Amino acid sequence: MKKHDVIIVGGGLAGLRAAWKVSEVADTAVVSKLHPLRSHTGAAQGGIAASLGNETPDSWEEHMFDTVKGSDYLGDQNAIETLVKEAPKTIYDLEHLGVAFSRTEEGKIAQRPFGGHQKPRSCYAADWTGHTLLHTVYEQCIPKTIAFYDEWFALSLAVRDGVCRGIVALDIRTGEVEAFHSKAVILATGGYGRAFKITSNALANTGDGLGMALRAGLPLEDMEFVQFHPTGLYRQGILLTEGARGEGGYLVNGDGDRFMRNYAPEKMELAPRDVISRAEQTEIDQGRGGEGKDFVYLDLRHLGEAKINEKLPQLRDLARSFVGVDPVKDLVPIQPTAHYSMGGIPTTVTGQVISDEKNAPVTGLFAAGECACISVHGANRLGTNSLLDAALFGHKAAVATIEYLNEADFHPFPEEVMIEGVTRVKWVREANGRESAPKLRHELQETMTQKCGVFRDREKLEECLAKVKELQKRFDDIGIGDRSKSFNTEVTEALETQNMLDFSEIIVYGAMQREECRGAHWRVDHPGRDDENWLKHTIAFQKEDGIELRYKDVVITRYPPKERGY
Amino acid sequence: MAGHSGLGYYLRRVLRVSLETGTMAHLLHRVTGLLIVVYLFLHIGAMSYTYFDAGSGFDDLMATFASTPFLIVDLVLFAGVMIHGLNGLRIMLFDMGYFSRRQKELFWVMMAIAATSVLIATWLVGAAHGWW
Amino acid sequence: MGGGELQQTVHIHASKRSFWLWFLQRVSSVGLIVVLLFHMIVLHYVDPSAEITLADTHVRLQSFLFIIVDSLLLGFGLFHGLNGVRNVAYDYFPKPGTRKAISSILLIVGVVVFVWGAFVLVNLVLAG
Amino acid sequence: MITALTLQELDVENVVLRGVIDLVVFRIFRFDPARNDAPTFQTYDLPDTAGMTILDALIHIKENMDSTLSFRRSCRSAICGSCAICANGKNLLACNTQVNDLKKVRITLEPLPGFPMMRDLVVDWEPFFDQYRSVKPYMVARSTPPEKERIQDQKTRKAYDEAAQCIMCSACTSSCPVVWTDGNYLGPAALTKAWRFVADDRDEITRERLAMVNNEEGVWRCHTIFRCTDSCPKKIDTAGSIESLRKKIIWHQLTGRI
Repeated sequence: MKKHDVIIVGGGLAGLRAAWKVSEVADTAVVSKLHPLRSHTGAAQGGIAASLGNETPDSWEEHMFDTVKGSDYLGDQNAIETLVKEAPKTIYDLEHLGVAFSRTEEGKIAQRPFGGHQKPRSCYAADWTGHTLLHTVYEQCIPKTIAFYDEWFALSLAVRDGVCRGIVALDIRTGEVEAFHSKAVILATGGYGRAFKITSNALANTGDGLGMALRAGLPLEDMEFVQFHPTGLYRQGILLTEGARGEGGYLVNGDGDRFMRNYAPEKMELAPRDVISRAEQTEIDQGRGGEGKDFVYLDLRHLGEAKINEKLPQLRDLARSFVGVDPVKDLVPIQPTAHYSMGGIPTTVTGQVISDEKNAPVTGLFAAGECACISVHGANRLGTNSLLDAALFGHKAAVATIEYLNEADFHPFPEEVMIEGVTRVKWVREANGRESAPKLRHELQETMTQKCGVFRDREKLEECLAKVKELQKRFDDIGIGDRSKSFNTEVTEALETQNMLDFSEIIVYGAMQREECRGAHWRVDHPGRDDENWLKHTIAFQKEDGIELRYKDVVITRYPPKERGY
Repeated sequence: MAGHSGLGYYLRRVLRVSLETGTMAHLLHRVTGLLIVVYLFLHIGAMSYTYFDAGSGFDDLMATFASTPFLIVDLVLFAGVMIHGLNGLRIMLFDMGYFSRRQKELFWVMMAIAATSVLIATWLVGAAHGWW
Repeated sequence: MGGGELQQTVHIHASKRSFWLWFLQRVSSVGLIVVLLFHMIVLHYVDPSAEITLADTHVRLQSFLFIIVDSLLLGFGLFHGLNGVRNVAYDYFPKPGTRKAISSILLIVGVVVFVWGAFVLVNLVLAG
Repeated sequence: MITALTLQELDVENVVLRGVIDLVVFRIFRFDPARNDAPTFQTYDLPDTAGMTILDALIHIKENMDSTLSFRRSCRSAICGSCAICANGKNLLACNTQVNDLKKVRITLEPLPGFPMMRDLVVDWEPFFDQYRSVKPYMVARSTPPEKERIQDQKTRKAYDEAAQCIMCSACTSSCPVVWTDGNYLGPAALTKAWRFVADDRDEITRERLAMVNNEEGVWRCHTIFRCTDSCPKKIDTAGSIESLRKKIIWHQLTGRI
């Protein structure tokens, strides 16, 4: 058994920011199934938001309003206020750590426009902002005394009597399962885009933290809100930054029209992501896609080669190597791609995980980043707010943890969690049923994209739910070919599939119950937002006899809901 | 299959990629350098002859060196010196911050110069010794 | 606990010697280009058909310029060549002990051959 | 049309095809430490590789032909650095290399050379990250920062722009012939990282950084072979970074200034 004061699960921006802070006072360990530098934070391209006002005057109130409006009024305004007020300080802290921000002519941090933000407030480093943030924060963790458990797959949370006592994890390199005993655990396991077929997410983004939370009997919040990013590379889903539109790129359909003028005449290509994704999907569904197929185009040709090379070098590379088109002279085929999970493990503004709709805390358990639902993004996240969320609330979770450590002690580690973990891994490694785990995963992804995607209705969602349940059953009969203990990725992929099957049911079930259109959740059969009945958060529990949904009020302080037009 | 390290592993791997321009330049530089060192020692050895035999021995030796087989060896040596020297110049240009993005082109430019000078030298030597 | 970069022990073994050796390798290479060109032009190119004789050599070495050029050639050549051998050998023999042995042997060879070469040169000059 | 049979008859290692490639034979390095066997090569034939990246091919093989094949991958968009491997002797990212772009009907995939083997295409990166950690790969600024951001002009920002884009995939270090025989050599990735901080005027320990790489296993061990620059998937001139460091050190050694 390993023993550390604090275990952080996940080595992305949120996890590393937490580790960096917590390690000042406590014996800290980071457990991550990837080497931290391989985390998906690195793929974030466009920027990180803060009302620095380096380009035009800006204020946190405006940032707050944009975020609240972007969230379709589902975001908790106390949390959003914290987010936007502390954003500038967070950016400055990151700059002081060495982040390679692009600069204005006076040498300040450069900022550019982004969808849904009325002011240019995206601080960026060309189109590799996430990469420099991830590397800088990881590097600043090196001189600290942090134990890194790279390539350890976290299996379960040891929660007993409302107290978290550590985790159980699998060493991918050796195949051994070990218990990690701790006073506190911070979950920062990232998102779950991999539940969808077309996704911008890494192959590793399988929502393992959500699976862990569910198995520990904890609920998940607002899982039906999945953001589809408008500019995913055709068929691959790979992200092309929204910065492309921030720099002035156009969206055109198969007929060559800038179709956004029919959907968001004012903001055009800089409307929020949900609005644009639906516009694209509508164009495609009505037969105006490129070549009559399921994609539209991103047009950057008018920006010129110099600007593309300077501001969007990575985008150019991606388009060239993955679909063989050069944005300097060609149109880039794009389609909506599952991008961000607004929902997740419910937490308070400090990052404290809560176990029900009445905010009952789970002692010693914290969460931050995409796996958490604070909820600052509500029903739809604005671009550049996610890096901010991860950096800021990773830090805040650490502060809350430090405070908790003052009076915390090690609670006995529940042996049964360890035994269950060992049994589960052994079962998977020795499984010799007839089903193939990759095939189940593909079926899940196909179903989720087809039936729980940009446009939803009851019929499709019911079919989807039935399919997910069928897949869950079939998982019990999987067969594994690789019996080796050393770097057995077939086993870890099967474990990931299991996690995805678990939380996908909650996404679909939550979407089925929420009969309205709000942000990223769009019910064709229930047009319009319904504040009267649905201005509330979904809190979903996985119980023996199925899913139980409860609801929680949205915190509204400054900006009462009103119609959302762009 | 042998291990993933060691000199044998190195040789197999480096020979496999030896046709890549940068690697070729590196290996040529090494091989020519070592050849020239060997020659340097032979040269010093030959000059020592003047101490041991102050008579006509040295002149006889020099006359031997002027025979065709030795002249061919001389030309090979000259080629080695040109390759080593010009590639050395190429490396120093990198050291000064030039052409590191054009290293391949630069290598072939240098080799073209080396080849030309070897051809001229061959022609001159041949003409002087009545080869043509 | 507390972090701080002081706790990390990074070995800073800046080695001025490796810098100077590298630098002198470049300097000697430039030197070699100059003196070698001179050496070869005078001996072989001015008259490619001329045969080198002891008498000529004696005459040649009465000139101070030739004494300088030939001694520089000896010094630069030995340094550049043997340091080059050292560079090559270091790549393939990473063990510190082996490297030390290689360095020492090369140094001794270099000094001995230089002394011997200088002795021969002086002898030639005096004999002339 | 080339079929598996004609391929075997021809037994060609490197046939360059100008037309459509109908079948690609993947020779993949296999090794499982648990089985205590010597490494072997296993071949897999893929009939249609149009539009497929090497990573797609690996995933296809794992999901449909041989589930025991192990390799690292994550972002599949050339930013995480997980899937660096050696294909036909060249280091590259599996995720952003189209199979057909290699223009070979036989593709040999091996783990990155120069590092200890772990399993199949997976190498042990610990030695690589040790070298990285040894150059203090983090900005050190002991002076109190201003309330807002530090001001940095665009020219300085540009000086380390390339080096800061390194994704630590290790393709460069693993491709260096010096690294293959001298495991102590810092290698291009660590040296490029050192340059990234030397070129950044916000960092305050430039002298110390120069000292860290000014030794036998630092910048002077580089022979400008350029395999590192050639293999960088982010097109960083790593060899150029080492040269830039050298220039700084020479200047510092000769004048005492930085």
